[in-house]
Amino acid sequence: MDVFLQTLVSGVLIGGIYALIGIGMTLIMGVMHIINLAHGQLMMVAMYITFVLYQYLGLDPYVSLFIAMPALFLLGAVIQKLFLNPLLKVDSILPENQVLMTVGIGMVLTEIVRIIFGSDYKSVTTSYSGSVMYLGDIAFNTPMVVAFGIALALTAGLFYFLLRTDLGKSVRATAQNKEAARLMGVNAERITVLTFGIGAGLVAAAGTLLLPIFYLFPDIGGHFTLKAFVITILGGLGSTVGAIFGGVVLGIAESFGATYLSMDLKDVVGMVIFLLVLIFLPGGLKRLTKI
Amino acid sequence: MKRLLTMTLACAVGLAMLSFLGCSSEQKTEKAEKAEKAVVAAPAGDTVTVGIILPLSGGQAKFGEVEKKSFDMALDEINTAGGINGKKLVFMYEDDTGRPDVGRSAAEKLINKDKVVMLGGGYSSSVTFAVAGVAQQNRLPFLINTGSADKITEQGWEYIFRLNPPASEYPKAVESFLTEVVKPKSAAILFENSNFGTSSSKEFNETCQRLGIEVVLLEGYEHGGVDFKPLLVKVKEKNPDIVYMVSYLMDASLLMKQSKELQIMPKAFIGGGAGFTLPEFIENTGSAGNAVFSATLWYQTLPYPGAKEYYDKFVKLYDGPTEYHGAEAYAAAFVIADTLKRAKSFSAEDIRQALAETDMTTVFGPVKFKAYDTKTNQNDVATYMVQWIDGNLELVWPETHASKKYMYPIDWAAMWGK
Amino acid sequence: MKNRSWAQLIAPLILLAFPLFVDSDYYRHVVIMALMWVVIGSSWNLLAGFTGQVSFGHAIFFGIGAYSAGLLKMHLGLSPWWGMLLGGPMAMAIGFVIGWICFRLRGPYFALATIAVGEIFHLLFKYFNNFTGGMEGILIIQTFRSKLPYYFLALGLAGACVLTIILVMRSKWGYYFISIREDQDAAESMGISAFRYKSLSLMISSFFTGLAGAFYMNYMAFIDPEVVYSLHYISIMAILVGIIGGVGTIWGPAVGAFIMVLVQETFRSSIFGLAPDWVSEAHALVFGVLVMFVILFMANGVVGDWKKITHLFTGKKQAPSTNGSAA
Amino acid sequence: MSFFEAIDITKHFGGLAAVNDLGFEVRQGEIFGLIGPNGSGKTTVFNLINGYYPLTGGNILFEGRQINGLPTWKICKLGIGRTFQVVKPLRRMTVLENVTASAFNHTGDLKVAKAKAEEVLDFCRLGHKKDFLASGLTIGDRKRLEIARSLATSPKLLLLDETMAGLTPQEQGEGVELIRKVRDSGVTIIIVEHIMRVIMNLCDRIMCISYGMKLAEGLPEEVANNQDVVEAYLGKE
Repeated sequence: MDVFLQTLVSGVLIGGIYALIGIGMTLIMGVMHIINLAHGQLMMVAMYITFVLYQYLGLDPYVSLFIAMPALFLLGAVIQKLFLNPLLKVDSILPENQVLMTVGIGMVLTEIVRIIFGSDYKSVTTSYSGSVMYLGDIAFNTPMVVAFGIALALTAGLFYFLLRTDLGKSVRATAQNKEAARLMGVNAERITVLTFGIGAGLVAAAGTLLLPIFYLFPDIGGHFTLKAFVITILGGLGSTVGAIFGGVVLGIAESFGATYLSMDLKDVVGMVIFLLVLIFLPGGLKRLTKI
Repeated sequence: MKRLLTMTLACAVGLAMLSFLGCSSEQKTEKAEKAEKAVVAAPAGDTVTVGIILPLSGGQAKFGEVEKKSFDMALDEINTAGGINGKKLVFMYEDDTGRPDVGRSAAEKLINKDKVVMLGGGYSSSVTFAVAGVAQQNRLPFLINTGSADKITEQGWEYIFRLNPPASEYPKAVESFLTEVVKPKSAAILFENSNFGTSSSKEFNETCQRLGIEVVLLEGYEHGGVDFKPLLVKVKEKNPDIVYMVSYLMDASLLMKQSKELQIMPKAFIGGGAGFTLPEFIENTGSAGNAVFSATLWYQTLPYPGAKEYYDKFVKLYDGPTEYHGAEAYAAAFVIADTLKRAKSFSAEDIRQALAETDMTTVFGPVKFKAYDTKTNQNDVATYMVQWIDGNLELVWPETHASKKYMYPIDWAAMWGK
Repeated sequence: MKNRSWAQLIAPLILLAFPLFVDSDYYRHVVIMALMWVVIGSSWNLLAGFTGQVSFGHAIFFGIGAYSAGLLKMHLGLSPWWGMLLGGPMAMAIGFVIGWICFRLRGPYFALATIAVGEIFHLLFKYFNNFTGGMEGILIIQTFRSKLPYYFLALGLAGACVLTIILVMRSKWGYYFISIREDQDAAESMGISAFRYKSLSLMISSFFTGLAGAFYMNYMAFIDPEVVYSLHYISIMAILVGIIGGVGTIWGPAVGAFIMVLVQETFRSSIFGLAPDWVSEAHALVFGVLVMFVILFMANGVVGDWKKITHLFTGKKQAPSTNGSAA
Repeated sequence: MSFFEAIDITKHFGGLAAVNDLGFEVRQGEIFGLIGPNGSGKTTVFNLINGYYPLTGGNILFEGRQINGLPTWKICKLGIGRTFQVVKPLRRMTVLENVTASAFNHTGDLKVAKAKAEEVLDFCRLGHKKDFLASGLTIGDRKRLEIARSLATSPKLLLLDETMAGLTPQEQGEGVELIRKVRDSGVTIIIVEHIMRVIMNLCDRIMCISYGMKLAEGLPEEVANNQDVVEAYLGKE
């Protein structure tokens, strides 16, 4: 029973981190219908910012959150404005050229970081990195619990933003129909810049929160990009609550896969579920729950 | 139609340029090489170039860097002491980025374009294996100093020599420690799903069967995971006497940290080399890494001539500690120099001959290539066991060489608290 | 018509003559790699550029081809050259199955599905190490020490691949492929089974990619799952080769392959040793920047936007393109 | 055996019935008009005949053979061509290539297909623009291209979806003439159209639907004067 419970707890907690990664992607995919294959690389940049702040200024990662998120917001906005929006005016054979652009952006980000920091592994070990809470025999890693809480808080915040503020409503309008939104006086271009910025800011939070319990190197991004779109598809495009749901489902699925199948097959389990949902459940798991 | 024409023309021009580059480069590279030689050469005016293939970028760059520094340090000493019979020794480094296909291309380039007299280096098992194939086919001697998959020296390749022991022998010292001290009944083996991880874990699994230790869990994992708890929770459930892990640095750290979180308390945690002996391991893990054992091939207090001096000089020069990988590289550099000095000429055959006749002592211990079991041209090396005691890596086994008495049995509960 | 046949003779002739002028094994090696990428890039382009189905999973077929050759050697002790016969059909069969699963999806969802399938193959080939050799990989000793046989084999493969694509694109299939790319619904209403013709396109594409994989096993002599099933170094590279050269053009991927390999090799050797060492670390960066540049300013790649490029130099104003089609 | 027959066809989207128990018959060689207010389900009917949507209920028979459940391309092969209300030119192909692609419907030979395409283009008076890229055509020419492309599949039954919308009166006149010519060449036509002048001019029989249900069917004048039809268009007074 302990094995089962501990696996479940691990899965849910890692799901919180996954959700944070996915929530930014779901916003980007939902509004702009762009699959952002540089998502993990943006997270990597945020992690390096956090790392530098910690290493040279001694800033706690949780404090860095307030620097890394705005910084990535800016980076995301710049990427959207300079590299993605211009593509809307380009007539290309493949409508997917925006996706391919993000591949290029991801490569460039990775290589710039590699030239600056080298490909060494870096890590940040804080006093609370290994701190654990116990409930009976079940261990809860404290930084992961915190990350989970922040994931929930950010989701709630985003939910409020999208539902209650004028700007948020414009974002939703743009997501539903760009042309119509434009006719209603929404500056669609600015909205996409804003959305990509917010998406990047959110994944920055994921990176910063992950750093105390993980490590980083320039190539770390690709792995998490894959996770991000798996989560987004699982949760349903553009659904913020769906991202939490998708993240936790992926976390649990991987954990159980690792415990009851093999640690080797953890990622296979995630990919297979992803493929099944993509093919048989378009719209993601949220269709089942009607959230 | 016209477009097609221009296109093809463009291709043609590009190719023509390339072929021009190619044919002129033959002469050019020679010229350039000479020019290069002229710049770097000692007054004697001649150099001998050896190609060294190491991971200088990518995930294994950490180890590659330690090895490159050690090679550089040795090179400096060799040339200061007169080089190769008056000729200056040059190491030409190529980055394999940790990928076998890149390593192969690098070897091709060193052999065919740069015309090196022999190859050295070889960090990861897959890269080394791929490079060894190229070297053997081109009949150019290759001295491996780290790549440890058993297969490499089991092919009967006469041009491939290995300074370090094969992966299966890394835990030799661990074996005697287990039979004499721990006497475990059960073991869990966790390994990274890489060439080194797979082959070492396979071998250790066989060792356990031979010793009558029940292997309750043998499981690989993908590098780069955040959460090892689903794996560790199984370890905890099976409650083995020892946990043996083959991991690179970061996974090693995470495994120990998360083992502490789950309060897994076997009689001993033993690492299979690689990630468990780096100073970063204890930095990352803190108290979770304390009392962890690891197989190793070298320690600075071993009674080999120059071992301590190498360690101290390295620390002084590069402001950071070194470990067995560095010692392997440093020793390899001296073996290369010794071979080239003894070789009748710099032809591949003469160098191979000289390499085969090597019989010297290095900081890494005695070096002599022989055939034993199914292996050929393999240096037979003694192995050791280290343990992290109070934040320091100490040699604990065999006891005759120990720098400190091993810490066993281990009171995890007291050390970790809850 | 005259111009075309004349131009098409030139390129193969120069490639045929290349090893006569260049006897450096290193430069031959570079061109062999470029030719291999011509095959992979062109195959990808048939599916993505002409049929509109962007695959992020061409490493699957490359890997199947390579392992067909490698496993024959490992389990049956057969020469891996037999893999050149088996690799193509095996990859084609796998391509058919993957198409059957993934062609239910359109556009970017198809792309995502291929990433997932690619990763599943990668991980499973690692996991079943008793059968595949896992991460210990498969190593053979090359049959020939000379580069020449490999050079001409690669040239033959590239030629066969490009020629097949030219012929296909001039036939009914070619018209159907492009129709599907342009508008799948319209194509269906024109009597075109999108599913069937997408599958055909994928099968031709995977066949040649599989052949390239089998060639890789024979030539590079070492494979493991990380090498041949790499998302980054095979699947994405195939895409970038296509994009740089020109998606949806016959010769684009060929040009893209040469550009990619040349950029990689020149930078990896620090521009032939003329530039400082750190330049060698920048090769991936340069390539990434090149990709971004091409997508932004030359959406149809070097070949597709050739006019634009030449006009940039001659200073002519660009005429509106009237020949965007490839057939 | 009737040429074409829709028997009680029904289509639900979610809970909404877009087409409800609709039945009608089309005779060989006639031009059959389908009219109705906006959103009455005309295009949906085409999408059902054409196999783009699966039926919720009912049956569709073509030359005595049940065609519902068949994929779109197979229905086309059997001899039902269609045009789209929102034209779908294959933008990066020339006009000739567009039509050639669909002329491959009954042949595998490029020469035969090309000849057929040229013939159809001349028939549709697009011959002089055959080397234009489809993306560069005017809206009128795009509509012609739609018709040419569907004609090139050699259909026995042609579904024309608002081919006149957005055209100038002159172009409309040419369109009417073209459609007549098509019918005279032996093709049966079902036409959805908003412009009453065109419908009254062209059609042998008309059916009017509203909310997916049949309001009236018969000769053009009968339907035009039907009280329900007038109400549906103008609203009840």
